[in-house]
Amino acid sequence: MYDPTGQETLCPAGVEDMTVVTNERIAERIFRMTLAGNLVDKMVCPGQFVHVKCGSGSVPLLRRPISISDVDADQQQFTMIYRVEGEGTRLLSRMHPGEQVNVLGPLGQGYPIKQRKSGEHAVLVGGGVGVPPLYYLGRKLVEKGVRVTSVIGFGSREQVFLENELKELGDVYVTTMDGSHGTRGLVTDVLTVGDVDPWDVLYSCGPIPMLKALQELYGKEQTEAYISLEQRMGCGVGACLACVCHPSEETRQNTGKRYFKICSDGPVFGLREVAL
Amino acid sequence: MYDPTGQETLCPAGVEDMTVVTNERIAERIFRMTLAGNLVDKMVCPGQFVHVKCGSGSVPLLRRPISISDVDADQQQFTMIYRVEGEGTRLLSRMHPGEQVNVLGPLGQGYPIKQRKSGEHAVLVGGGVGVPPLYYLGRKLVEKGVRVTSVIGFGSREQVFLENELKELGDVYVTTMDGSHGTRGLVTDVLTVGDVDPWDVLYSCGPIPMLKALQELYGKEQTEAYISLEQRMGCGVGACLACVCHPSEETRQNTGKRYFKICSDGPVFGLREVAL
Amino acid sequence: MGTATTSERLQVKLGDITLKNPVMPASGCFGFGREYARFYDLSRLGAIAVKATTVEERLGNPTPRVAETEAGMLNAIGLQNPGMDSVIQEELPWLQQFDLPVFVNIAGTTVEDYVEVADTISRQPGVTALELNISCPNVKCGGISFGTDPQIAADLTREVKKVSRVPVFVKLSPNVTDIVSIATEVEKAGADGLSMINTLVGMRLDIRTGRPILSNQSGGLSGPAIKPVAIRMIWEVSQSVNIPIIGMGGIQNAEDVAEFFMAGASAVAIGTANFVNPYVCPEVIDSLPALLDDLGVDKISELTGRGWRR
Amino acid sequence: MGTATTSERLQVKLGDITLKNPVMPASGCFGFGREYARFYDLSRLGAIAVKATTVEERLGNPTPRVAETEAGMLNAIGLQNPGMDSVIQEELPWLQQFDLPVFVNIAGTTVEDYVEVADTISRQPGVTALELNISCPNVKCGGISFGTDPQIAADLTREVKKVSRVPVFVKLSPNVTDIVSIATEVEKAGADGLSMINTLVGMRLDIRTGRPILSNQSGGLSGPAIKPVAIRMIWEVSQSVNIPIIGMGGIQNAEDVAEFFMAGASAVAIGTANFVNPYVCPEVIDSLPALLDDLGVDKISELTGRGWRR
Ligand SMILES: Cc1cc2nc3c(=O)[nH]c(=O)nc-3n(C[C@H](O)[C@H](O)[C@H](O)COP(=O)(O)OP(=O)(O)OC[C@H]3O[C@@H](n4cnc5c(N)ncnc54)[C@H](O)[C@@H]3O)c2cc1C
Ligand SMILES: Cc1cc2nc3c(=O)[nH]c(=O)nc-3n(C[C@H](O)[C@H](O)[C@H](O)COP(=O)(O)OP(=O)(O)OC[C@H]3O[C@@H](n4cnc5c(N)ncnc54)[C@H](O)[C@@H]3O)c2cc1C
Ligand SMILES: Cc1cc2nc3c(=O)[nH]c(=O)nc-3n(C[C@H](O)[C@H](O)[C@H](O)COP(=O)(O)O)c2cc1C
Ligand SMILES: Cc1cc2nc3c(=O)[nH]c(=O)nc-3n(C[C@H](O)[C@H](O)[C@H](O)COP(=O)(O)O)c2cc1C
Ligand code: FES
Ligand code: FES
Repeated sequence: MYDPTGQETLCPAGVEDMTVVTNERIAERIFRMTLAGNLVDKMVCPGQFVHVKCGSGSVPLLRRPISISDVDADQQQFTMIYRVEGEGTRLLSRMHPGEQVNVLGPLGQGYPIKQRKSGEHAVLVGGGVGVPPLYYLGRKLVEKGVRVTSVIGFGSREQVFLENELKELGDVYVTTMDGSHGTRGLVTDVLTVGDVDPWDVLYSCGPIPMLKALQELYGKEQTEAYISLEQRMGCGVGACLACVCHPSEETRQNTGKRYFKICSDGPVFGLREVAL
Repeated sequence: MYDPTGQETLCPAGVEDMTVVTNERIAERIFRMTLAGNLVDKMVCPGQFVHVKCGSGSVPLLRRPISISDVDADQQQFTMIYRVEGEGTRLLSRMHPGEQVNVLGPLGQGYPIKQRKSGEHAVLVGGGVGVPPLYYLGRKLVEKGVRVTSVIGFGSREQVFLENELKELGDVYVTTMDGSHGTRGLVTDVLTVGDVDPWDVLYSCGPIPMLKALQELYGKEQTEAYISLEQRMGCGVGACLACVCHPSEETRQNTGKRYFKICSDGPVFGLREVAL
Repeated sequence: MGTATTSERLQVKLGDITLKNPVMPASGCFGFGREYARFYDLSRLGAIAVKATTVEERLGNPTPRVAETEAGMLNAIGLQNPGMDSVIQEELPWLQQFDLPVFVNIAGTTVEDYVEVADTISRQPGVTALELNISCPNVKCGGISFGTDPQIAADLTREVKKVSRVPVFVKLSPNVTDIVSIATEVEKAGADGLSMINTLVGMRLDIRTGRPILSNQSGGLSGPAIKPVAIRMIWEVSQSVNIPIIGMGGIQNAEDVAEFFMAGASAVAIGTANFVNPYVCPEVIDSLPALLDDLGVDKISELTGRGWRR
Repeated sequence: MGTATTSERLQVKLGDITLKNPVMPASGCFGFGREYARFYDLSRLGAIAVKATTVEERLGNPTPRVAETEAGMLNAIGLQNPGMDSVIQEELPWLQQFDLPVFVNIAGTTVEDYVEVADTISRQPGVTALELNISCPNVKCGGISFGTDPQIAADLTREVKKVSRVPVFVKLSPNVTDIVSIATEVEKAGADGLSMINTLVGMRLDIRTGRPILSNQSGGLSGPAIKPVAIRMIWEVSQSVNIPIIGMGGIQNAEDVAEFFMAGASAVAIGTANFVNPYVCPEVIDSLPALLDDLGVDKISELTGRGWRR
């Protein structure tokens, strides 16, 4: 748990009824929603998330955490990309332009990019709905002159999204489980085969098995690497202790930390910082 | 409890997602909504109601009973007029044309009109949101050649509605509590003063104190008179026993009936049939 | 998927009783079936649980008898019913036109009451089982107290079992500290099955008047709000008894039915949801086979207790 | 309307404790206040009830720790907290910067635990009262059992009262057959007030996996779904005791606060609603005066028990 940008202190989160600008299906069960409002001014740190009220009543009751996938500061708009899973995301998918969505955010500690230098090479590793936050991260890195390569994995061709957008930032390797698009298999299959040039830093977001595989591959090395975690949340701001995860043995010894709150200490952690 | 038209058996109620045609504010807190759908074909008996699902989720959970205020059989549309009271009617008031409202109906036993003969005089007595069902009733009576006089009461000028529409059917006397429109006072003040010509039948809907006053005025006479009652409902179809009311002593002795269900035996009852 | 025919897939057994499908309307929410018979053929139901029947006619509580809460409702009907003689003469014969097992919910104020109605009703043709309502929160004397003490519940069950010609399901109250002890005592006393849960005791005030909305002041909370409580209690009880459980409390759709089965139910009852959608029972029944496909399950009965069976 | 100033209108008394307004965040839903301090000045609150504190640090249950239900949520945090020494060194001093009465929720596994933490915490500067959590459903040993037996609850209260330098509010469990008997015993044992209700025990299964969503299997149900149960219990208990009640369970807005007062509460706590709207507490406080106007009431304290006082 680091505070790479100090953003958390500079930009406290807020709550706002934001206006839906667009909301469209972009892949199987995947929607992209763009929202406009003042909160966008605070969304400077890639890897943070928003906590979204889906529907106006008390069903569903709790907010849904969704990553910030892109920000257009000039237009005061940000984009989130979400998969329809249950009631909350189903309600979101039915919103129309002009309607309001209540958003709490931006929340959490994003990907550290302050130290990045022009000319470095960063690899972004994403799986499924873990890909969205990597896009904003990639844009920020490219702005700093960092070379970006993306390795993204999906179930099948119908579920692929953000491939073209990421191609505008650098090389993109796509994998699908069923081989219907790109390489058959997992993102780690691409990483281990050696096609990707050596990198200075790795940023990842995706399902736990993928993150575990990354820990196994690079957890022993000194590679600089960051992963973003998910957990069911209550408050989203660090107060309820719903979303804890375990520090790695190493972190525990070094820092005395016995738990992390994913919503406020994370969702981004160092690859070796947490036990999955 | 009579079955004047046999409608109940001819036209079983149904459930339908009906389409909002119009939904507009017509007086203080009062909205008129027109809905289109096949259920309209069954709405031939004035005084029946629909049981409306407000919102799509489980809050609010139960349906809301609202009277049928007018029917346009050719256009397959019906109109209801409702006052915003709580969560359910508030949600209704926010619906836009083109959206769907789930409707169960038509329900209950309406006003008996089969026996009415051309040339008779009927007086319609309504208070507040009791006025709406009287409009459809009035139209049906006029179709039969019955002369219709309406006596309708409201709180104040801002709350008056359906005055002009009822004027197209016959004479209209309006009362307001504060005297800001029409006669100051209650509908019974108009009835007792003797301005209204003698009538063959009286039909009423409104708050309990109004209905009680009518019982006091005409309960002893042999005047033919009908009133429509309200009660908090569960099922709306006669199964849950939420909405019972008491038969009058006379009815109990004549029929052995020990209770009525307002949703299915009513909402319309003979003036002397129920104890209020 | 497996080899069961559609009708075999949904069939369930409650001891010796076989239901063609596991869905029945819950007692008190469906009258004696007449009102819903105009919406669909009642033979489509797995069974029917009719309104609580007492020895004498009861007129219930004053109105208002229902109040709405978030994702739930309160009711204080007060066991209004026409009395057992009328039920026997008017209602049960009418129900015989359908291919429909009938669970007659019975209630009383004293043990003698219960015994009398059980004795009489269980002799009637077309009565499949009794559902012993020891848990109605809306009657002043007797009623709920039977359901809150394990020993009293067991004694009542034993007396009713002595006279009943049909299986006896005991309907448990959730308003207790330890529902498992009540369930196990009732089982020992001979219950053939359990129905759970009845409503939670709740209340709403109208802040304009400052008074309770229900004329009875408190009432029984039902609907989706109570589902997690029902699931927890069925989960615990089903692991402690060997008799089948009819699960209920907030069921709205096929997914909810599956959740109740996985918690330990062998059949389910749907109450409040009938008020929201009069077709809910047949709609849920019709959507079960597709859900079983999704879950990779041949017969719904395989789901019973799947949550805790390892 | 009356003559009270705005600040007098909202002031309430809980025995000897005066709160500038009756709204506090509920224990466990607000940490030790730090996270919400970035949204608003905590001095606006009537008080704060902080997370349950135990003698030693506790790490709580495995995740997932929350699950959503209709109009409610389940939690099984498992009393995770940094332990009393850390609370005393880190949290309580930090809270002293605010003009804010502090209710420290305390928990334990044994009577000795409770006594130790009560003794230590109640000596600290800035501690207004203890809230004795005898009702947490999410800890395996101890915890809930204290709250389900009147005698055990009373004994615990008595021991804690012996050592506490500040008033003791006992937080009652709703998962009991007879909450009135627990409340009256606890009052006799010296409790200065009651907090009610804690969460109802509930459960949800994921039908895809067939397993409970919470790793702890069952959890505590909170939110609007439980409000009618809370209102009913406060209504009953407030008529049987003479100590003040802090009411909670599903409060979302000023109208809900009025309903809790009319049922018998003298102050309220808001839990789950903070997760939905981090500003809920100050927003509710700010909207109370207008509601009092609507209700024609001068001071909110006049509403306490109005539902049953005739
Ligand atoms: C920090 C963070 C960032 C996320 N970013 C994205 C994103 O950019 N795009 C995207 O599609 N999804 C993202 N998710 C997952 C997303 O939060 C869930 O898919 C969503 O909450 C499901 O809600 P639902 O109502 O549709 O499903 P339901 O299953 O009905 O939800 C029930 C409850 O479980 C919670 N829940 C269910 N799945 C998850 C999950 N995977 N993570 C956390 N809570 C869950 C819900 O929030 C809700 O409280 C993110 C999760 C976290 C923690
Ligand atoms: C047969 C019948 C016909 C009606 N026709 C009309 C009409 O044409 N126009 C109109 O404006 N109103 C009519 N009403 C009243 C209308 O049903 C209520 O105003 C409405 O249900 C309030 O719902 P809410 O969610 O806005 O209020 P809330 O107070 O939030 O409702 C809470 C609960 O109480 C019930 N409830 C509250 N007030 C009433 C009431 N007066 N009668 C029955 N249930 C109530 C609601 O249905 C709901 O279950 C009629 C009622 C009945 C019984
Ligand atoms: C209006 C109403 C009346 C009820 N009457 C009875 C009854 O007579 N006997 C009984 O055992 N349960 C009765 N119940 C309880 C239901 O059968 C059921 O146990 C409970 O409502 C939970 O299921 P639900 O959430 O699906 O409604 C009644 C419930 C409601 C809502
Ligand atoms: C996530 C969470 C954690 C809680 N932790 C505690 C606790 O530590 N001690 C306690 O007495 N109550 C705890 N509670 C119960 C609340 O204080 C409150 O009694 C309950 O949630 C009902 O109020 P609500 O519906 O407003 O949330 C917790 C509740 C939640 C939702
Ligand atoms: S969600 Fe509440 S602490 Fe993270
Ligand atoms: S509302 Fe159910 S019987 Fe009338």
